[in-house]
Amino acid sequence: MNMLTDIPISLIVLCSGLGLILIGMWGMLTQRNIIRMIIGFSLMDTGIHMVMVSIGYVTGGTAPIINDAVPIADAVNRVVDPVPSALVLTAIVIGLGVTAVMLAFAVRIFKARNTLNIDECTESKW
Amino acid sequence: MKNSLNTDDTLENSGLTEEEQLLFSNARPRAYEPYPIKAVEDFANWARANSLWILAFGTGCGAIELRPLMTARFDANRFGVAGRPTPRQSSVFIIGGYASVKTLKRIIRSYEQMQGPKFVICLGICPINGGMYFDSYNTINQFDQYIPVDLYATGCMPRPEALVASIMALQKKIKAGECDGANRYVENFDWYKANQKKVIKNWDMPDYNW
Amino acid sequence: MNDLMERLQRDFGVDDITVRKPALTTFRVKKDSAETLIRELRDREGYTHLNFMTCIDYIEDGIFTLVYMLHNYDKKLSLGVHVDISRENEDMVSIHTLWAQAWTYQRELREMYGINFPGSPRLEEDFCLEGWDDIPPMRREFDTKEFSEQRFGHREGRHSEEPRDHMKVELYPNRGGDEK
Amino acid sequence: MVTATITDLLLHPLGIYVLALGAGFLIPLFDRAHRGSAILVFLLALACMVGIAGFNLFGIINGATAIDIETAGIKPPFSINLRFGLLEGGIVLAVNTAALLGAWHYLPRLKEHASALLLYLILVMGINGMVMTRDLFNLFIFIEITSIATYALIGMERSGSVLAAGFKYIVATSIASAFFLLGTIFIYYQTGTLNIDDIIANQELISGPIGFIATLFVLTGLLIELKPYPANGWGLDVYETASTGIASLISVGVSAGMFFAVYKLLPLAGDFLHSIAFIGGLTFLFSNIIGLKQDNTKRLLGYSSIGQIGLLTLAMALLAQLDSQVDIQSQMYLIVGGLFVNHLFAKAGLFWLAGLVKSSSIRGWSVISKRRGMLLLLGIMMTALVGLPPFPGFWAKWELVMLLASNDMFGWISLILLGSLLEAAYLFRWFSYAQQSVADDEQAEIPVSFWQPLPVAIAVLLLFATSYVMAAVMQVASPELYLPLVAGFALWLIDGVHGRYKNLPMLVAVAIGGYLLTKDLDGINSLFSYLLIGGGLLVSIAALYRKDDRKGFYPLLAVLLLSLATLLRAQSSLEFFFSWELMTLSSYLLITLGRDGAKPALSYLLFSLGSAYLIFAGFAVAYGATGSLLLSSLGNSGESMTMIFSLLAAGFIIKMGGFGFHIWLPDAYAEADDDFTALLSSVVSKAGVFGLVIIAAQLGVRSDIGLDPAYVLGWIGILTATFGALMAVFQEDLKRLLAYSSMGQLGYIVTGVALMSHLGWVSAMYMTVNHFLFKGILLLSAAGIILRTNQRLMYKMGGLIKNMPFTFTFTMIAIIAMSGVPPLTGYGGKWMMFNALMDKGWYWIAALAFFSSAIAFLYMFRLLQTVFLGQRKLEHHELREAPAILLIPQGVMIACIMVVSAYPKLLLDPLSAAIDPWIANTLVWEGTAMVTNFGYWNAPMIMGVVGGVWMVPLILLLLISLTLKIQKVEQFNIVFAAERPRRPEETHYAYNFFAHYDRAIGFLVRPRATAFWNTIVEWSHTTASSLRIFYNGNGQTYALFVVMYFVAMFLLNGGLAL
Amino acid sequence: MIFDSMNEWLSKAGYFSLTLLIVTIYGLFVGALIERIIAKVQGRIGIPYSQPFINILKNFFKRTAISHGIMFYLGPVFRIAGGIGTLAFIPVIYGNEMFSNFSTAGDLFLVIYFMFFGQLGMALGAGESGHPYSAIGIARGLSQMTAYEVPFALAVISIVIQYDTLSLTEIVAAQQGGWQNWTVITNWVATLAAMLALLGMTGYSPFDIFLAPQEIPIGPPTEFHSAYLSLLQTNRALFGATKLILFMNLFFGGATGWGELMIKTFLIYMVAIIVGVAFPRFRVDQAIRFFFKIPTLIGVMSIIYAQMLLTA
Repeated sequence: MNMLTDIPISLIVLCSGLGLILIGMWGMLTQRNIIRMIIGFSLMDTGIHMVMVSIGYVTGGTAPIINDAVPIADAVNRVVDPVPSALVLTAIVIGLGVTAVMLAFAVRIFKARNTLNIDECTESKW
Repeated sequence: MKNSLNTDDTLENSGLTEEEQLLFSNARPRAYEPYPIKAVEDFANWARANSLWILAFGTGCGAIELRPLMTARFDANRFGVAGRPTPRQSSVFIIGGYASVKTLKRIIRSYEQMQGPKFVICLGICPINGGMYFDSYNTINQFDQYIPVDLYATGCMPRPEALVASIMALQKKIKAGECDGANRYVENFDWYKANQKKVIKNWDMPDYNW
Repeated sequence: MNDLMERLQRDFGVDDITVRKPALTTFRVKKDSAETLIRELRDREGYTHLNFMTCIDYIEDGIFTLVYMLHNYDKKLSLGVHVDISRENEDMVSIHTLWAQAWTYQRELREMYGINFPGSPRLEEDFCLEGWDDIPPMRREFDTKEFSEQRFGHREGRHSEEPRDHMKVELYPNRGGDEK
Repeated sequence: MVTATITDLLLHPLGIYVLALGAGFLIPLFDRAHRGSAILVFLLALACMVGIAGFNLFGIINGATAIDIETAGIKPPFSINLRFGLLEGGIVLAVNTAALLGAWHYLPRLKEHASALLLYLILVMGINGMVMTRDLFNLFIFIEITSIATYALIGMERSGSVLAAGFKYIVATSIASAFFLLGTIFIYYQTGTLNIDDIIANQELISGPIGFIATLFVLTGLLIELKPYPANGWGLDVYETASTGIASLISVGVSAGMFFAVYKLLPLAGDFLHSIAFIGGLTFLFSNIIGLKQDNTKRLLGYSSIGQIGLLTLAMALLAQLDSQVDIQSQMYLIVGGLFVNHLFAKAGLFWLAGLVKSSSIRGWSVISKRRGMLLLLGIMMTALVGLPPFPGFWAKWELVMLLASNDMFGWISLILLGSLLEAAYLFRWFSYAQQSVADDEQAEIPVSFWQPLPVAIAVLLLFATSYVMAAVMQVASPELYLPLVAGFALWLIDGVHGRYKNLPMLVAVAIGGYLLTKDLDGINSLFSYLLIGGGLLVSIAALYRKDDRKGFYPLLAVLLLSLATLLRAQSSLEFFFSWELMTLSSYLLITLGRDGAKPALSYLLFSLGSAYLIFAGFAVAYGATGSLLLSSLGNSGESMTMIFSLLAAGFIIKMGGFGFHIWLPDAYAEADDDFTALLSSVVSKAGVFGLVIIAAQLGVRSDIGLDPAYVLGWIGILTATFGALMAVFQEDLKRLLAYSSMGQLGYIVTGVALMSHLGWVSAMYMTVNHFLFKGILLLSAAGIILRTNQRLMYKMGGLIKNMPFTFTFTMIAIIAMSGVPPLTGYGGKWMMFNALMDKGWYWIAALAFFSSAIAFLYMFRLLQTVFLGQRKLEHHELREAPAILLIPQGVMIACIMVVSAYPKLLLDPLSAAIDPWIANTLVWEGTAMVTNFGYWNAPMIMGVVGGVWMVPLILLLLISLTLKIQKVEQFNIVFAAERPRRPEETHYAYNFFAHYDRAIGFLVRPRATAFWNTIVEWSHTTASSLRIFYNGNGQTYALFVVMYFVAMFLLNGGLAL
Repeated sequence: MIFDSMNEWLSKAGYFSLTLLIVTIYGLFVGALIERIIAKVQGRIGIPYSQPFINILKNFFKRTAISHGIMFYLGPVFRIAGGIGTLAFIPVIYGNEMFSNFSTAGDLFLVIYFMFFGQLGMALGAGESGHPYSAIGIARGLSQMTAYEVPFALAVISIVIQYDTLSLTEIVAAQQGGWQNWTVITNWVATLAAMLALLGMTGYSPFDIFLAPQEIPIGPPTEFHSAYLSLLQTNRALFGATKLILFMNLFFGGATGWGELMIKTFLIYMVAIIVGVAFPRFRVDQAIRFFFKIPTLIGVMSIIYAQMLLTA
């Protein structure tokens, strides 16, 4: 058993998820280009999904299918929590929708203003 | 718009614009009778003679002779003489020597604003016949053509002593009931007015300054 | 002073320069250049004060002589600028633009002599005489005695004496006015 | 039975979703066939959603249990769980109604795309979901559904600025919801459930750093969506740029959903409640400050919107904190519900109006100054938003403040009141722009049909209805309280009639209403009812002199006068305050009807609201101390008495134009309609006196500690009197002079009340009556003069005695009555007050009173001299006497003055009787003479002697006149230094009449108070500028603020300590 | 009923007429006396004692008059009614029912406020004359009045504190029993303040700008003449004397007989005269500032002094 394998996989996923969130957020906050900001958002979204999945994961657990292999009484300890997985699915769909809308905005902004620089979209303020 | 005809009661006031006619009275002055009781009239004349309020309006060089009257040397207060700054309250008008046409206009105004009985004393030679200004283009020669005069104190100029004497003479005349200048003015109003208008060419005031 | 006069002679052609007193010099200048000259004196030469302006009627020569009296406070010198204008064409350039108070003098000159100063403020208003309806009284063709008698009348009984003779009689009646 | 079931089924709350989704499918289909049919489907679906919500809510109110919906028959946490309870029902119904009305408004834009219709439905459904769902993740989904629909709707616009704003919105909200999602999953990690009820039940499981982070993320994620300061620039940009239909839905609908989501999760908040309250308060206050500097209509509405939501958040958090201590569920419903409905309809209505007017700046709103209907709607919306009666916001704020007061949270109370004042400032500034009519050629006609403002009108009706329901719940909804409004409404119905005789129904209504309202009063209230209602009627008769239509004047006047009546009969502080605010509002609107009324009316309103909020605070403290709303229990408030007295007295004094707070008074008095100024000064100002007398009676005389504030009050009164008089001396404007005079005279009354002695009060009441009489005469005379001369500057008049002998005589008598010269009424008041002052030992005040009454001579003589005497102007030669209808009330008042002058006992006896219950009677009468410790006053005898000594010289002069030839002369026949006057203007000594006085002591009356208040305004604008520095328009900055917000919340709640 | 019977009314009125006559004649006489004294100072003989009476008669004997309107006509009536009324409310001779006038109608406060009655009426009359100088004079007069009222009011308050009454009769009663009981001794601070106010009240130099005989011909009465002027002159003498009587009652122990009254009031008047002949004239704004400075300060001190008296 080396050090690496001691770390549970869920933790790795969790950490990389959190890392992705930070990267995504960094992208959204620093990149001037709207497309890049959208990419940042996607990264962040993905990171959240990874965090969600990692939360539900039970190390060494099986798929949450209740059958002979996993008796109901033992299920809680043996199977991976199915709820986060289900949630992730929904979250992905929603994330996709948001990304799509953002991209649509990007297209329209470019059409309307001929630029994708967010710094130039500051006419309404104070 | 008032009736602007020159009638027995009203004056024409033709020197005024139509707007100004609204602002000045156009009544014709009226003469007053003496009190019906002789004693009252005498008493009133006594009071008038002993309370001579002089209009503080120095119309010519003689004005300078009026100042000493109030000083310790002459003390006209003794005779009931006092200066009064407004014609409404004055009874004596002392014409201080020569009167230019311009001043005459003011003299007429002030005289008409005095309330009767009112008395006029002329100082110096100029009001009598023009004096040294007899040939001036701007100084009248015969004052009594324009305002009835009660007393002349001649000289150029008469000294304050003469003035005191003339005041005493005026008192005597008033007590005798002989000072009716105000009534003479009113009775011969049209004549006086014609004379006045003959010399005062820009007559921009009502015919009688109430 | 002489420098100034020389310069004025050269530039403006002034003549008739007379030193009346040590501090008073008069000279004559043409009507057309008078205003420029006075302006020059005021702005360049320090004659900043207008003492007065007046007029003399030379009816014999058919001219009015206008006199502008200027004063220099620094040098304590006065200059009298004489300008001749024709009696028939009695127009003169107004100097109220140089000294605002000049309009008063000009109003007076207008009233008394009938001299016109185009542009001078309130020129037509009465100054001293109110409602004057004759020729201006200071013009010498105006007969003031006749006017006075006609307008203000004449009271009989007035007679004139030579003061010297009169006083002799008054003072020495016994000697028939003889001083001795 | 079967039908019932079908009905139940059809009208089941789930139907909302079914309808939305179903219509979503149908709309594109119908759209293919015919656009109109798609719209029909769309509207039908929305209407059904409203219907379903309403039906179910009705059921629940009538006792049905809350409806719980579990999808697929599985219990939570595994199913999607919706709940339709009382709160949910209320909010859903309100939101759906707003959405339906909004759809009506938004339809012209919506119908351009079939998909827009669909998105709109989805959006509404999402909001419904947010409200109803009991599942945390579901909440997230509904939030996202709503958000995406919103994004899409915003994205339908093609203009660059909308798109930019939309993108900023997306970025910010997506970050917020990302955090929310993270928090959700952490919570799930700790509790193993997503059902909110279960989570709350297992709250203890959420612990440790993860629990903290989870709660932080969930709550802050939701809070961000509520647009807290300063992380709200993105929301403002959308409000500013998006079309009003969508902006209104975001402002009221989406925010409502989010707000309710926070509400649901509040039990989780625990320690976070403090910071939530803090955020709410901060947002409320700062948004309103920044609003002061905003000119863009929709952005202004945005600030207002954010502020309102901040207030809601604050209220919710504070109540939640309290809730843990005591059961305040019902108040909570009232407060949150009231504020919520208020905001919902008022804000939506304003957005819709903004959409109709299409003026980007509030300065351009004068285009509706001629559209009285729209102006009315605008005014009502603003009134509701500020929380003035009779709207739900008023009741909610009242409940909130009282609740806070009973828990000693006075800091929050002051914050709420301050914020409300600021909000009123910018909203009514907008209103004043709107009602300023511009020159006709600039008057752009706005193309608005009758039907377009209909949603706004419906919103107004809903507001009224909600208000009445709330009042009923609070058990104050008596018909009497609403009588002013009902009367006003009834008169408004006939307001369209042409001609001035609408005044008569108003008089009848006020007379009957006033009688009904005040007939069973006694004591001081009864006395004041004669003064306020009787006097009000008398002065209002004069309003007949105006020949024009005066749209809106008579209904408002009825509201004003009747609200004075309800004020008099108020038993509780709530009723009192309700009437007080109603009076303020109606008088404000009446002032705006004046010539140049808009600007002065605004400052009148702001000072009045300031005063009202002080009174509010005073009542709150009293409630906190006594736990009772009854006015008669004010005296039981123990140690807080000084505080209560000071607050209330300050409020009343501001309303009376007290020293330092007087700057509203001259302008408001001067610019109001002339007859209304008379009413304002002679009658309405007495409401302040009444208030003062009431609190003095309830608080002042009873307490031992009450004396010090009373002494201060006495000083304030006398300083007001002195400076009012001094300032009046230097006025050129007739009405401003009278206004300052009013201020000064009220100062005496204040001092009289402050004396807290029987004689002092009698003198105060006597002066009150006297002030009513003479100021009524003076201002009605002024009205006549202004009517005839068309002029307010006194030096442009003169010599009017020749044209207006009656007006002159009345004015002269009124002035003698005012100045205190015997034998008229003024002397009695001054004498009694002087005696009372000496009795009390307030010598310095007595000296100042003497001085100021001498100064009164200056300005009063000036009035007579420059207006009636002196030289008459040429253009005034043909003027006629003032109309008889103006002279009649004056004549009546003159008669009163004369009677009271001769027999003051007639007045003093009832006054004394009214005061007796509070202070023992000290008036001693010896025959007709009144005797005090110091002196005596025999009014009839004075009257007789003065009459006698006046007659003697008159007869003498008449006799002498027989011997004189008296010539009546004209105005220019004066001695004029031997010259003659040229023009009346040059001869009339009137302008800057007291120039020498100004040179001597004018430095005392330099406008310092104005400068002070200007500095305050300046300062608040500077503050606003520095507060809004965060809104630089950059989307990334906004996003950064969102992130920083999480950090700030983390730190604020002790994240570092973990 | 105001009085028990008509008889009492009549007898009161009769006695008051007597008082009025005495005070008026005395006032006119004192006026002449003062004029003569001033004349002596200037090395003159001065007017005869009868001069004020002759002046009034002369004006009554004027035969013409004008009227600017009803208020102009009534102005002098108001003015003199103010003077007569003020006198009517003051008990003139202490301890003499005959000359207590109508002082049962009101107290000191009534007297002070009734003083304004005449001023107001006069101001209205002068105002209707349409003369700008009248208006200027009134503006100045009223302004000055507000200024000298301040020290006067303070002094009055001080003595009201001291004697604990507003009744003039009681104030005089408290000062009986020798000169050491007079207010001028017991409350000299208040007396000082009031005497300074008196300078303004009498309208002599240096506070005579509102009459300003040269600049604005005699101020408010510019247009008045003939019989109107007679009434005003009568009032000037009467009102002046009345004010002196008031001061005498307040500060100098009142009078038990006419002789005492005349001596005391004459001496009080002399104070104003001495100041008047010695000082030039203030501008009205200077006058106002003057009264607001030292006299007011003295007035303030007088109240403190009275309070100290009370506690001592």
